[in-house]
Amino acid sequence: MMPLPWLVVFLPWLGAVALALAPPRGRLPALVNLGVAGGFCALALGLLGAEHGVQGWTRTDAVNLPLVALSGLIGLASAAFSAATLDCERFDGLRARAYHAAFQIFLGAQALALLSDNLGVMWVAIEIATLSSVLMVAVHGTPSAIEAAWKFFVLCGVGIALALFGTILLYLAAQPLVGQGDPGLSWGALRAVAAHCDPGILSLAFVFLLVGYGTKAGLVPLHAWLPDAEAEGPLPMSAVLSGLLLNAALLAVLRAKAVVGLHPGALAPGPLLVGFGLASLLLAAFALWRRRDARRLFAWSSIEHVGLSAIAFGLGAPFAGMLHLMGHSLVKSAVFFGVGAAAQIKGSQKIAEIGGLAASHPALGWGLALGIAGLAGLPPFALFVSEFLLVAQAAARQPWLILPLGLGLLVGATALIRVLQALCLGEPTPDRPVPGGFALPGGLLWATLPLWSLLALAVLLGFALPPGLAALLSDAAVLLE
Amino acid sequence: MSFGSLPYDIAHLLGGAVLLMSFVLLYQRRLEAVIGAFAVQGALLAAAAFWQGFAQGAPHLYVTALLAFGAKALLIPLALRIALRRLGLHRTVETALGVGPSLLAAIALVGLSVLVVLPATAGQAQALTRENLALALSVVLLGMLMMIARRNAISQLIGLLSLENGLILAAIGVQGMPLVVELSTAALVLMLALVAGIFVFLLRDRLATLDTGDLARQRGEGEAP
Amino acid sequence: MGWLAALLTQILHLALVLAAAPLVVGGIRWLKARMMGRQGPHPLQPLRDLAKLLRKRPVLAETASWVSRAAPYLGAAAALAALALVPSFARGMAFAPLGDLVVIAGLLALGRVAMALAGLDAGTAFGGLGAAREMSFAAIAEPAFLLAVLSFAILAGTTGLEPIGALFQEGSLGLRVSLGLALVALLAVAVAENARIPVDNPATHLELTMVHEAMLLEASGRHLALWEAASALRLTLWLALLSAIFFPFGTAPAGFAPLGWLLGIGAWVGKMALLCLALAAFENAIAKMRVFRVPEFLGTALLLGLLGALLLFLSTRLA
Amino acid sequence: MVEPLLPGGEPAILLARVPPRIPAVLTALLLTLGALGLLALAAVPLARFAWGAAVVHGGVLAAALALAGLGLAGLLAGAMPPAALPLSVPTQVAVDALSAWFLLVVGLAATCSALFALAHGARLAPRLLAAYPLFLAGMALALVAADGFTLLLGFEAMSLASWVLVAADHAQAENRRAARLYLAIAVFGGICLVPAFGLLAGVAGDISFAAIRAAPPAGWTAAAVLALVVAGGGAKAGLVPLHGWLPLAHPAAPSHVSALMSGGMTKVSVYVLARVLLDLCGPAQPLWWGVPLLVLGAGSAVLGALRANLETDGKTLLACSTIENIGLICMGLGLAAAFRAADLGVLAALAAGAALLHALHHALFKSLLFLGMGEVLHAAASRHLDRLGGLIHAMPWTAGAVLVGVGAAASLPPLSGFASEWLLLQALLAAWRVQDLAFQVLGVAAVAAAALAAALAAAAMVRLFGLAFLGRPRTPRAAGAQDGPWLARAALLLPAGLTVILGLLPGPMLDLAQGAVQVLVPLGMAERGGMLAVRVGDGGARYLPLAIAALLAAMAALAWWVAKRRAPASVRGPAWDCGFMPPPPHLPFGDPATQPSAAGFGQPLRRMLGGTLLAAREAVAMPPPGDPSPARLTASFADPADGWLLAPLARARDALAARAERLRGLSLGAWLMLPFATLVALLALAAWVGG
Repeated sequence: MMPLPWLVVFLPWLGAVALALAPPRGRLPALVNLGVAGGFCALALGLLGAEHGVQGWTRTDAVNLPLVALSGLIGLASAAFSAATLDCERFDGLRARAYHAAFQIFLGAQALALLSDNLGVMWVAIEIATLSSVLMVAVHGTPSAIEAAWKFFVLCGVGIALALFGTILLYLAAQPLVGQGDPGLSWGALRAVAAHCDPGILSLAFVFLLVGYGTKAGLVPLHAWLPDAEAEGPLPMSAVLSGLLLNAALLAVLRAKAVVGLHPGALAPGPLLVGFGLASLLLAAFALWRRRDARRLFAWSSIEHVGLSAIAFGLGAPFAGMLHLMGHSLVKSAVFFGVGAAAQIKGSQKIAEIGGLAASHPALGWGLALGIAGLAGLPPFALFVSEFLLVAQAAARQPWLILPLGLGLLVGATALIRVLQALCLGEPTPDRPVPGGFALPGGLLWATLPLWSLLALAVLLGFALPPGLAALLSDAAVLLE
Repeated sequence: MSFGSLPYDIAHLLGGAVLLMSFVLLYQRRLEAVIGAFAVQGALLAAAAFWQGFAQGAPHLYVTALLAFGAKALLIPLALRIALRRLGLHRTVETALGVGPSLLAAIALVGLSVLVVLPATAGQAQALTRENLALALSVVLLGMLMMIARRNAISQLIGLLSLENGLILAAIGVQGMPLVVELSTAALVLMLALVAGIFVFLLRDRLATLDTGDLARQRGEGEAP
Repeated sequence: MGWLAALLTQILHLALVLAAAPLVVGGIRWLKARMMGRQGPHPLQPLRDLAKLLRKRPVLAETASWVSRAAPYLGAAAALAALALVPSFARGMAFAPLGDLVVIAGLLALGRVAMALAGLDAGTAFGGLGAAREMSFAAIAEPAFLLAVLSFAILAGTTGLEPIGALFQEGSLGLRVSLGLALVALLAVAVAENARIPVDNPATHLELTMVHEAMLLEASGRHLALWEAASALRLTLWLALLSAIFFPFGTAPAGFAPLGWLLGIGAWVGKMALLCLALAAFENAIAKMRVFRVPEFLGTALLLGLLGALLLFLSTRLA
Repeated sequence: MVEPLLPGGEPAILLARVPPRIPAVLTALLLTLGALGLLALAAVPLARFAWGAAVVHGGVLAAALALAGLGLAGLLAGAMPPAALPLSVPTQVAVDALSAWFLLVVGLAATCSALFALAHGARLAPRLLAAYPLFLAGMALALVAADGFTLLLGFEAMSLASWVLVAADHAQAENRRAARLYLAIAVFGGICLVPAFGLLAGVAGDISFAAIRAAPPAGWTAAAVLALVVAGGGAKAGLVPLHGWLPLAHPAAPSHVSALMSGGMTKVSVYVLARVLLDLCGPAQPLWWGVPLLVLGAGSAVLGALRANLETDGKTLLACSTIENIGLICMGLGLAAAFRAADLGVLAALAAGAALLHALHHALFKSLLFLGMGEVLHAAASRHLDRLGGLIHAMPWTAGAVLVGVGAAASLPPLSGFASEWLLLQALLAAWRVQDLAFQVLGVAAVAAAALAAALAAAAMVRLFGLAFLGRPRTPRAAGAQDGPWLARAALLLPAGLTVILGLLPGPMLDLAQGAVQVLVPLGMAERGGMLAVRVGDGGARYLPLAIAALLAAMAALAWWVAKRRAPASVRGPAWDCGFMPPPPHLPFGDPATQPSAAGFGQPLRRMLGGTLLAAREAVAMPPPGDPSPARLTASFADPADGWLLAPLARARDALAARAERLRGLSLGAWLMLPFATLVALLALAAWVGG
């Protein structure tokens, strides 16, 4: 009986094999996909109950369990949304297979990336996640999709290569102390010896890991691939990419930080993270004002929020960081569902051609409006709580941060408000549904259901966190401190 | 092992040769020559891996050596030559940064890597690892430099591949690195995927370079209103 | 016993000012005429006009509402109430503690608003014009008044009218530049508030230049009588105010003192007569100014008040 | 339930603070908040039915009454230990005298607003029904919060809910613009207040009010907190120069909402200013602590009152007068801070009492005026002063009630507005007692500004009432108007009655506010005015509103007796109007154009002050000789805050955005350059640090 974490990883991969082999008949693949995602979600949630510890190459601790549970929920929601909107993608058989298989591979890979204790395994997992997501981005085969996928592939390929170098360096630093063999790359072992390692190699390793995994996390100035990749793939892709992939990559950076930060002599990782975070926040905040494409806009806002959590972690407010990471995943995925549904109703993802949703489709429009308001940091979502903690902590610890932080938050929030009103208020623009329409009867309902459920989860996360989970998060804060 | 001892000298020699090939890659002006140089680098890398396996008494490094040789010295160069012939791409390297300047930049980068590594690992890691690390880091940086300094898709790809060579060089150089085989294989898979991707890309619409197309022009957002 | 004296003082005061009000208006007209070498109307003419108007049947515009009926009473009441608070011949009146200079300003504002609303009620062009100008000028007159009050408050430590008068009467302050400035400011405000030359010409009905009369164009009969009475009372009030603050000598102390009261009444009548003479001379000396020069006129008063207060700070600092 | 939330090195905000026992007042308060939340949830399905709106608004009415009652109870009961909300994030609520006072204010304003909504708001859209209770709940939560997080939570919830209401009619572009600016300002307020609390709490991160009081800020921290709070709270309160949203948002919202926004929400922002600057930051602050509030307050008072004389839209006019009154209240608060710093306890208490009293009075008469304009809007289908007129004949009830509000807003004795303004003026007239020449000069300027603002407000109110209710109807629609249903009349009569009563009894209200004053000025022993009077100090000036009212009545009776004794009854006739021709038969009410217009009434002030303060312009277009077309006079003005603050900021933002955009034009090769450059730079850094 293999340990539960491995199940969490292998179930989606088995599903991927099945989906790749099974002939795509009618709606069957979508439903199978949904079913597997459901199983994955159940396992991921079940994992919350499991005791913490190391099982071979994987570890379960307070840091990754909440994120795994989160990926289970978002994966399920995305599968449901993709089942509802499959027909609008107009896949042929091969593409449908590729898409579904890649989806499951990605789920498993990023779960492995979260769960892995061995940094080498984590690297492999992130590479697999990259490959599968590249496949998903390119699946439409339109020139712009290929273009985006290619950019994604090249930039992240380089990034991953650098990350591998960093991993090797990390082992090199620890090697004299942990000796040879697998434990040399185990996070726990590394943390145990980090304080006595060679600070020079440690900082070198952190530099490479930061640039490498930071590329995948979309930190400015390594973010070039993100907007196009999230805007060109199939609709559920955007949610999965910004909801899950970014978390996994950022967690990798944090694991590295947690190791390197233990050595006083090494390059201090905190200020570096704060610097990257500020750059992301400010650039994204101003870039938001020039967006004309809805999905690209929210991709940029993902950059902004990843930057915010980076600042939180860099400042040493990991609780706020974790809360922000999870809250952003929930709300942003919800918003992407909303935008996707809207794009299908209006037949375009240009902001100018989507308007008045609140009047024409109240359930969708107000859900989207709430979500965007949440992204702008307004209650009642978890992002409000986390941003409060983050800004208050920043003001208390580094008062000079108030100005850049406030500027970025204000500019970004006002841009989001502008888009919120452009999308949801005013006279409705004419509907030009994509031929094929919604897959399920009452498809719009099925497309808006994930949106609202994720929003509800975001509210719970912020204000009605179950005690167990709260304890988990605070332990995570301790681990990452 | 330490200075003066044969294993060290040979390992050092091989590492230096790999780095030298990176310079050669930057120096070449014709694509065939670039591919050839890359093949040689792959062969040298394989040799280095083989020797490290022998010297460290780590048999799994032989696998790495075989993989490296098979893929980097034979398979990929062959494929690239075929692609070159098939597509009849113009054969000269287009540079974003001239050959001379790029060589100067390369020297600077090597200096930087030495500067970074030597004080860093002073004392504790053995001399060989240190040297090896400096070499590998230089190879990595030079690979990246090549990606930036060249315009053709193929030479950019080769830059990335030689970057990966640098990774392997580092991995094998470290005493008892776990998962070497797995990691190198995974990296190789990534590279092969990239090669495949570039094939798709080149065959799709005879693009001679990586950065063209819609997104570069209008980022999928339509022209500004 | 004290409250009886206070009540008596108050009643006497009210009777005195009620008697004085028409005389003040008529007296000033008569003096002006004489200075111009005209015969001029009898000083009691305003009283006769009032009696005549009271007997006439008021005509209300069809478009007028109950505001036109109620406003005159309110205006007259406001003026009377304010006047009841300003000591004339003796201190220690019963109503004196009810309010201070700020309250008096408020009561004047009440009367002003009542008149403006009455002017707007019928919906005629000139009523609106007059109301707009009246309220606008008041907007500058009021700060000037309060700045003058500020000077007194700094010297006397309170805005109560009686303490200020008492303080100035014992003359311990001596002559102060700032008081002079406050006096000038107060005079300017008084001229504006009472629609005298140069701000307004009470004698004409040339619509375009007038402010005060324009609001009364629709009033007739007893309503007009009440308005006239109100303006007469306001004029008396301002003169009494000036004399109570700047020329408080001769004012009888609080308490029951018939002799002192006689003296006080005499002194007060004298002071009022002098003020009337000065006003008449002033009005004869200068011409009415263009409407939009008025803000500058009042603005100057405002600045003088400001200057007075500042000088006061400096002097208190030097002293 | 939140003990687990105890990460090391994390803000201790995450500590659970379980109070010994929850006082009854707090329990009732939490229940009310919960009820409002449930009401908001229920509103969406309820909106389907015709009676749904009635249920929701009735519920809000009950809640508002409960809040007012709880405020009263809190004022009488005194301070009580804080209680925690049942949330996973530790949130504290408590009711001290200050919160209770503002609860009373908001509760009363909300009562009137809900009554009006009950009368008129049938068949509203679900979003409006749902947002209305949330709006009230947010305000109440912000008022009873006992830590920074809860305060911000209520503050932002209030803003978001009211944004939905401001965007009620989002089909019009200008309403969308108003809503956008509104929400942006709300976000700005939050972004300013959060770091302020961060600075107050320090690294320990305990943002409970008790902890902050224990360690008041000093030095540059204090200055930063002051700047942040004045910017954040002032923006939401409508203080110059961040008042631009107010004249846009208030007209955009439905009338009962604009009444609540102007009467209640701005007071919540004032509460935040008072709570943080005067209470939390402690009494040990320097003299300049109060100066920003004093200066900005004076500026707001003058600018708002002047602009109220130029606006031609009734509700916009009222919004500008709100700016003016908020300015007066802030002047009182700033003055209190300054006096407190100068150890003039009595005067500080006087100023604080004036501010609190004026907050209450303004909440009532401004709600009354907004509801009155709402009634007019319902009946005459326009808010524009040039489309109204003569409504006093058609809507006697509304006219009467509004007249009371107008009198109070014009600060005429013996109404409520005058009482609080008298106190404020007395405090200002005593500003010279602070032994600091600069402050004394400032005090003189403040006196002038306050008096100017009061007189300008009087002019604006006369303009409003005279143009809307007096004179002749300017449109047939205005001629056909009529009073609202009885419930709506009650919604107007309630605040009107309260305005009169509070105007007559400022003394008892001041005594009631004693506790709140003590919170703001711990050392200040305020003058207990007694039943009849308010006074400055022993032997100082006094104001006896009841007596003044009696005196006025007596004198009016005297005048009436004199005039009416043997006077014939009056008759009706055509208006004399200096003998101008009577109106043509096709204009039964006379030619509307021969009445003063909104722009015309404002002309004197526009020429006197508008040109300098509001960049007012007049352009006359004369037709050429022989052309029968009329000459046209167009008057315009621009608020300096828009031209000098908002527009340049927007331009700078766009310029920066354009720069950021240029980065995206890069090619893939260039994109590879960036990671490379980053890597090399970091390596160099590492070498530098390591070597």
